Amino acid sequence: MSNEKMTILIDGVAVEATEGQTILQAAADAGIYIPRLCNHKDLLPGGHCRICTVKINGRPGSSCTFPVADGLVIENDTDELNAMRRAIVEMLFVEGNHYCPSCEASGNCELQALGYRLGMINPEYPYQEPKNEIDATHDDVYIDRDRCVLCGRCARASVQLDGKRVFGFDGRGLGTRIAVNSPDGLGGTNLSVDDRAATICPTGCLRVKGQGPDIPVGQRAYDSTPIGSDIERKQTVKQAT
Amino acid sequence: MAKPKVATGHFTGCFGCHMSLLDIDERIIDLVELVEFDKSPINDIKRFSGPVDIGIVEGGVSNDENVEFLKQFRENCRILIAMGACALNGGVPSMRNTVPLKECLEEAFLNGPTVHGGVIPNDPDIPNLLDRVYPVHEVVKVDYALPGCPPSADTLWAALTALLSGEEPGLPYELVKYD
Amino acid sequence: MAVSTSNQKRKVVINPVTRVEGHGKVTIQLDENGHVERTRFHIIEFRGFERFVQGRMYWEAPIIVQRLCGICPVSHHLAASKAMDVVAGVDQVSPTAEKMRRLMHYGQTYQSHALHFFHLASPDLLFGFDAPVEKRNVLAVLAEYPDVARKAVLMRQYGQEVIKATSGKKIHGTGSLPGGVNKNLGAAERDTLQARVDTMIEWAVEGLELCKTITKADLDKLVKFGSFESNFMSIVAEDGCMDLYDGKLRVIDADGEKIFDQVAPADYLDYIEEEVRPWSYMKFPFIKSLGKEKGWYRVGPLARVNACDYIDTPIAEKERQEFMALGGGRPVHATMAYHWARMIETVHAAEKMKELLADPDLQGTELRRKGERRNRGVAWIEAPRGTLFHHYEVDEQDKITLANLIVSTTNNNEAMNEAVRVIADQYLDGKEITEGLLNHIEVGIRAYDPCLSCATHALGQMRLQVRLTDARGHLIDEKLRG
Amino acid sequence: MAVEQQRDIISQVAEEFGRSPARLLDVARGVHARLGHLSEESIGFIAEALGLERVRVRDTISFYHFFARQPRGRSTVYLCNAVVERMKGADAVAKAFEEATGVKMGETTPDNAISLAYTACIGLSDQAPSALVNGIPLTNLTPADVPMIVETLRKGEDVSSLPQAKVKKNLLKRGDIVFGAMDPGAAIRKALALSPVELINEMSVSRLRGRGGAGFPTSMKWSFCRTAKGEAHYVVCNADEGEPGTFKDRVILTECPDLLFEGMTVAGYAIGAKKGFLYLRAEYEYMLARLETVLARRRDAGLLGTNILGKGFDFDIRIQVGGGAYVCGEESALIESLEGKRGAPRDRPPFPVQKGYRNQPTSVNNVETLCCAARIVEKGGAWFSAFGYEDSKGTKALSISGDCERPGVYEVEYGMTLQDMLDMVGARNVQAIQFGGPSGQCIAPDGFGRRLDFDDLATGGSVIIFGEDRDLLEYMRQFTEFFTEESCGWCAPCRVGTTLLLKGLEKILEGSGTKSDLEALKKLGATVKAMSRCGLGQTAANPILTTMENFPGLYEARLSKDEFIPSFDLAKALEEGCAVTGRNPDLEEKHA
Repeated sequence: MSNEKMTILIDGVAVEATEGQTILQAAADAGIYIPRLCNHKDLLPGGHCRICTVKINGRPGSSCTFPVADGLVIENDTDELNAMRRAIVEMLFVEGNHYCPSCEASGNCELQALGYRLGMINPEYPYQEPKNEIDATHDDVYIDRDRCVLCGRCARASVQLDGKRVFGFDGRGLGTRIAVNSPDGLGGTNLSVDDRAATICPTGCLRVKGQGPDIPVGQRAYDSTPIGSDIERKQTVKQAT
Repeated sequence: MAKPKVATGHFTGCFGCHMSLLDIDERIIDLVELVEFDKSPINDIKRFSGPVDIGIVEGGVSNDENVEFLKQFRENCRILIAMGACALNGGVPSMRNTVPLKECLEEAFLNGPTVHGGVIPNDPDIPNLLDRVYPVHEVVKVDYALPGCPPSADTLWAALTALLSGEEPGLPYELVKYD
Repeated sequence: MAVSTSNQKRKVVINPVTRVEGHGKVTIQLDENGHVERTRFHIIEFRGFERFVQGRMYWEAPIIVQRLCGICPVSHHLAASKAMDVVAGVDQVSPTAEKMRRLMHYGQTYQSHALHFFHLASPDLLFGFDAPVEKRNVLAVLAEYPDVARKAVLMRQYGQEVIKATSGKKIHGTGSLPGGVNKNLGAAERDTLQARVDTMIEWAVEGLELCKTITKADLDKLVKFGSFESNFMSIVAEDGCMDLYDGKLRVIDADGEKIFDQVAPADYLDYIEEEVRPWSYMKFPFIKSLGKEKGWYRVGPLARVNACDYIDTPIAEKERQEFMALGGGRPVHATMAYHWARMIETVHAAEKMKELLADPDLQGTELRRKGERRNRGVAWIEAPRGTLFHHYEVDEQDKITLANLIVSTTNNNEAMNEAVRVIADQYLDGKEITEGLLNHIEVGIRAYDPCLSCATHALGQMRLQVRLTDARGHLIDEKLRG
Repeated sequence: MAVEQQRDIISQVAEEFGRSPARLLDVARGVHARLGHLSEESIGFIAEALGLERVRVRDTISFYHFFARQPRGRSTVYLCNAVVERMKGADAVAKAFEEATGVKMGETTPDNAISLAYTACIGLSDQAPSALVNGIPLTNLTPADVPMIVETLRKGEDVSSLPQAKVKKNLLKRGDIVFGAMDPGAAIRKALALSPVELINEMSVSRLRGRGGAGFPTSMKWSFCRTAKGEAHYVVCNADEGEPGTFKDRVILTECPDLLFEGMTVAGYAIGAKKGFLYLRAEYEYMLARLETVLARRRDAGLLGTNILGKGFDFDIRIQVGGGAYVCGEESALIESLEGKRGAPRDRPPFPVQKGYRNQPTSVNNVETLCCAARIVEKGGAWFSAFGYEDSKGTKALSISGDCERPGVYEVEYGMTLQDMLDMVGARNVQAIQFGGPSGQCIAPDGFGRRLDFDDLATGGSVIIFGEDRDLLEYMRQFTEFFTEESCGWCAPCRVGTTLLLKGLEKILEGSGTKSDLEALKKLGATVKAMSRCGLGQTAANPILTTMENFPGLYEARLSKDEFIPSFDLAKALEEGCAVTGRNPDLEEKHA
């Protein structure tokens, strides 16, 4: 891969990018946050959530998968896109059973944090209320599919970071579920609590057992700073004037 | 000019939102200057005295009496605010929505380890239960929603004072929480 | 409003009962001559917690079940934590964890009692049981007794600040976990709280004095009002000392004799059963050995002050002795004595907070312990409204398979029904029913500070209706009060 | 069946496909055919036989409609419930099946003789209602036909001898390009005389554009693919026409398979591929044997295989049968499926011409495009470009069905107006034309002057005509429902959004929608369109959005005047509780 430098324009700001980067990566390097959920810096992109959709030369596309090319004109932080991103967050909320008040991941949950950042007060859509049972067959890790957003991070991490294939999908459409590599549940797989897959979940779906809400309210990741603040703190470019 | 009237109501929830409203602490003295309270569980006014300006309701909708009272709120309140997770989306009580109602009743009244001679309550003097706990906005039109379990006192205060001064309540990051 | 006095059976309904925390309703069946035939205090909400926590992970219980109640969430939060300590195999949490939890709990007792006495009950006491409706609320207290009301607001605020400092939030925090807590008390947090704790003791004493003054001014009436004799239940320390956070179970009879004592949580099934009646979503607990007719009891401040041998803080202990003198060697049975006992506990809670805040263990760093997993955990706590039982069973995979919750207000169910019956007999029988008279019923219920949210594992409000029924009990007319 | 026996069977099937993980779909089909369903146990044995993780096998198998995970009856009736089928009486036929078998759709008879199930469009809308029974198509069904069909199945007899087991060709207009006379080998001979670059130039001269609907210039696609670096190049023919109302490939595959294979071979020569795949939709499996025969004949004739026509060019074709998934018509999903995976589309870029099958440069072309390509090589690009209209050259095979006298396949020149098209098929009093299937657009009579043209009305060829008496929005609801069932589930806006679109539309159709509900539905549609990952999601809102645009009155007529109507229904919400307590819901008294 060459290190050819190029320039892309994000919301009117010229951003330097390197060949081989995705739009999302180039933006992050420049301190511009593009909202995302299924993406994780250590994983290849999955393209599941579509929250990182931006307009690329006027057409919508997922910034986590789209490679930079010199002169690309990107729209990111627009009312239209943010409203649509919020709509996706709302869809994910009504698709599962996300009881934030009693969820141990609350405050550290990326789905919830996106809701906060994108201004969701309450989902407008009807709740689907799927019936799921917790898979607690593993000694150290459990899956609560009520909280799954099908981001596929666990599945990708298992293959790409752990060299295993503990997770996959089952079914299709609204009936899609995260599946495990055993007929006997997670406990039948070779997942280890030390695997990256075990702790890479953005919500409270895949959790290490026995933790509970172990970080006090007020000190949790998104209690006082919005998701993406870490990226924005690195900002190297001035916002458009 | 007459003070705006405020009513509060409570459905299937834990009363925590009302408690959070009381957590405005000394500001309640300011609030009394600003508004007149109508029907509310914190006073003894059990029926609307007439149209009120702002109605604030806590809790989801889980029985026929909730439905009836909620409709009264909608009819009598110019602005209706849904307060807290239960009102907004059913909250923790809506965890029963993925379990058959029958099993919930049987567990509580027939199978519990301390139950002696169980029977599922069925007297006409107690309300009929709904199949699930519904968010308030699925039953009546809601004008504003304040998330949180409960919304913090600051959240409630910010929203109320904004509305009372005729502004759209816009809440800063710290005041919007779902838990 | 007046009810017609024609020769019909009439049913009086108070729905909602207001200024209590939760959804309840009272029905009073009158015969043709206006005599009270039957009274019932119904709990009209149902939430189903026992069932829907099944299948959840056991460490979630403290954050799920506290949503039973927004007034005393800390009680459920801690009772569940204590039960799950057992499940997690932790018999003794670290000193820091225990003291953080105790501080949280006394903060709650303090705020809840202040809330109840000043915000909910004081209008009746200050303005009279049949004062006009517009007076019967805390805002009227605020207008006429601004100093009392302001202090009440700040007392409650203090309790809530203590809860926030220990659990992260004023309502529904996350401080306690199976095996311990998730934070200690920072020095800055401690300093802020310590600065005001003496004032809080002082104001609690003032509140107690106010309560005593009002009570003594009309002692005869208040002692008789809605009164009846009963057994009392409370947990007490091993030496019989009042302990709101932990201890063993004691039940005394109407004469103060112990029916049983020092019962451990794990054995509760041998002692308690619950009856279900089809007209209420709240069950009726009773002492197994005495049977459901005689085995019912009262819990809460009155029961605790009656049942304990002493209180380990000086002001509260002195006050306890004065209070117990009312009973002349027997327990105090007056319904309205709940308020007095509640204010003694308020003082006690404040004294306890002062003691704890001075303890360096609160700044300790051992927050959480681990142990060998067990499959059953039972724990109790003295919630502001009385003894609260949490019983869980948990499978090998850490999922909850059973939850049984007997909450404080449920323990008082029969007592509240009894109070309604007695008051109806005392004030309504054969009389023309007025709004003010009906409030007497509510005054009686309110003395028990029923947390109907807990009780039904639901929450809401009560309204007041008068229903006229014909001789066969068919509804002819129904009117809302207010 | 004994576990060991099961394992042996699975092992045998795996062996037939060289135990190649890439052939998972074929192995699954083989096992399904032998065992009747794919149990959790079978999944384990397949995983073992192919050296795959079990979760990987489950991932694939659970995706496809035609793989049963639970035991089924000895015979399965897949009754098509696509829109045209229902317009033509499929509901009554379903009822007849339920009556004749005594079980509901979706169930199996207690004697395990027959399972009843619905399936989406099976490419027989011109002879609807239709069904696939044990893979054999039955057409023009009426309720009266059903008892005999059920009787035949009960007896365990073959349905192919039944009078309903007849697929009419219905080729009602032959053009010169696709359906013209054919001399096998003519195009290949000409092609091999040209260099690949010259061949692609000829495509360029012809101005051929892809017939799947997107209209990408074929010469460009081939050129990109040819020049893309890779270890191998591949030709893939997309014969997964799943768009409801489409059946022109059915006719091409029966009428002129030689032309198609010739086109694939030519394409292979042009892009430098040695291998081609025909991805045949599972619904067309009944054509497989005949297509294999044609391939064998072509191999014998030296038109396929090594050293074709002695010119040193090697190229062969394998037919891959799908498993039942509309989304596999999307080229990248099709490639995933071809690799033995679930048919989830890929993000683009990279495009298949850069990284396609096994991450190698791959040209995926429509059946009809490849036929055109063969014809262009045979007759010249200039000859081809003489047909058509402006930037849309050549002809288009249309599948026309619905309310008209002569449903069938018509090969017409680009530029034909919709009105001329209606006249051609004998359609009068037309309310609307669903042009391009549900993912296309719903056109009102004021648009009937528009032309078949890539730049205005691009289409894969599905044309459904709705007469004036039809409840148009009900059919839009059915289209929307189709998308909820066919969404692959990979991306959130489509997975959840399609269901929310359906619920939103249903609320309006029930008469409880308000103006704000309509606005919300429109916004939701725009979100699903803009944010979805692939063409399925990007077009799933089209039935709703294009009818909102072109038939606004239909919506307004359904709206309630109220400002707010709850979705909540008290009487319904009380049913469950009252059933438990035996109480009366007592609604009247409560509201008195």
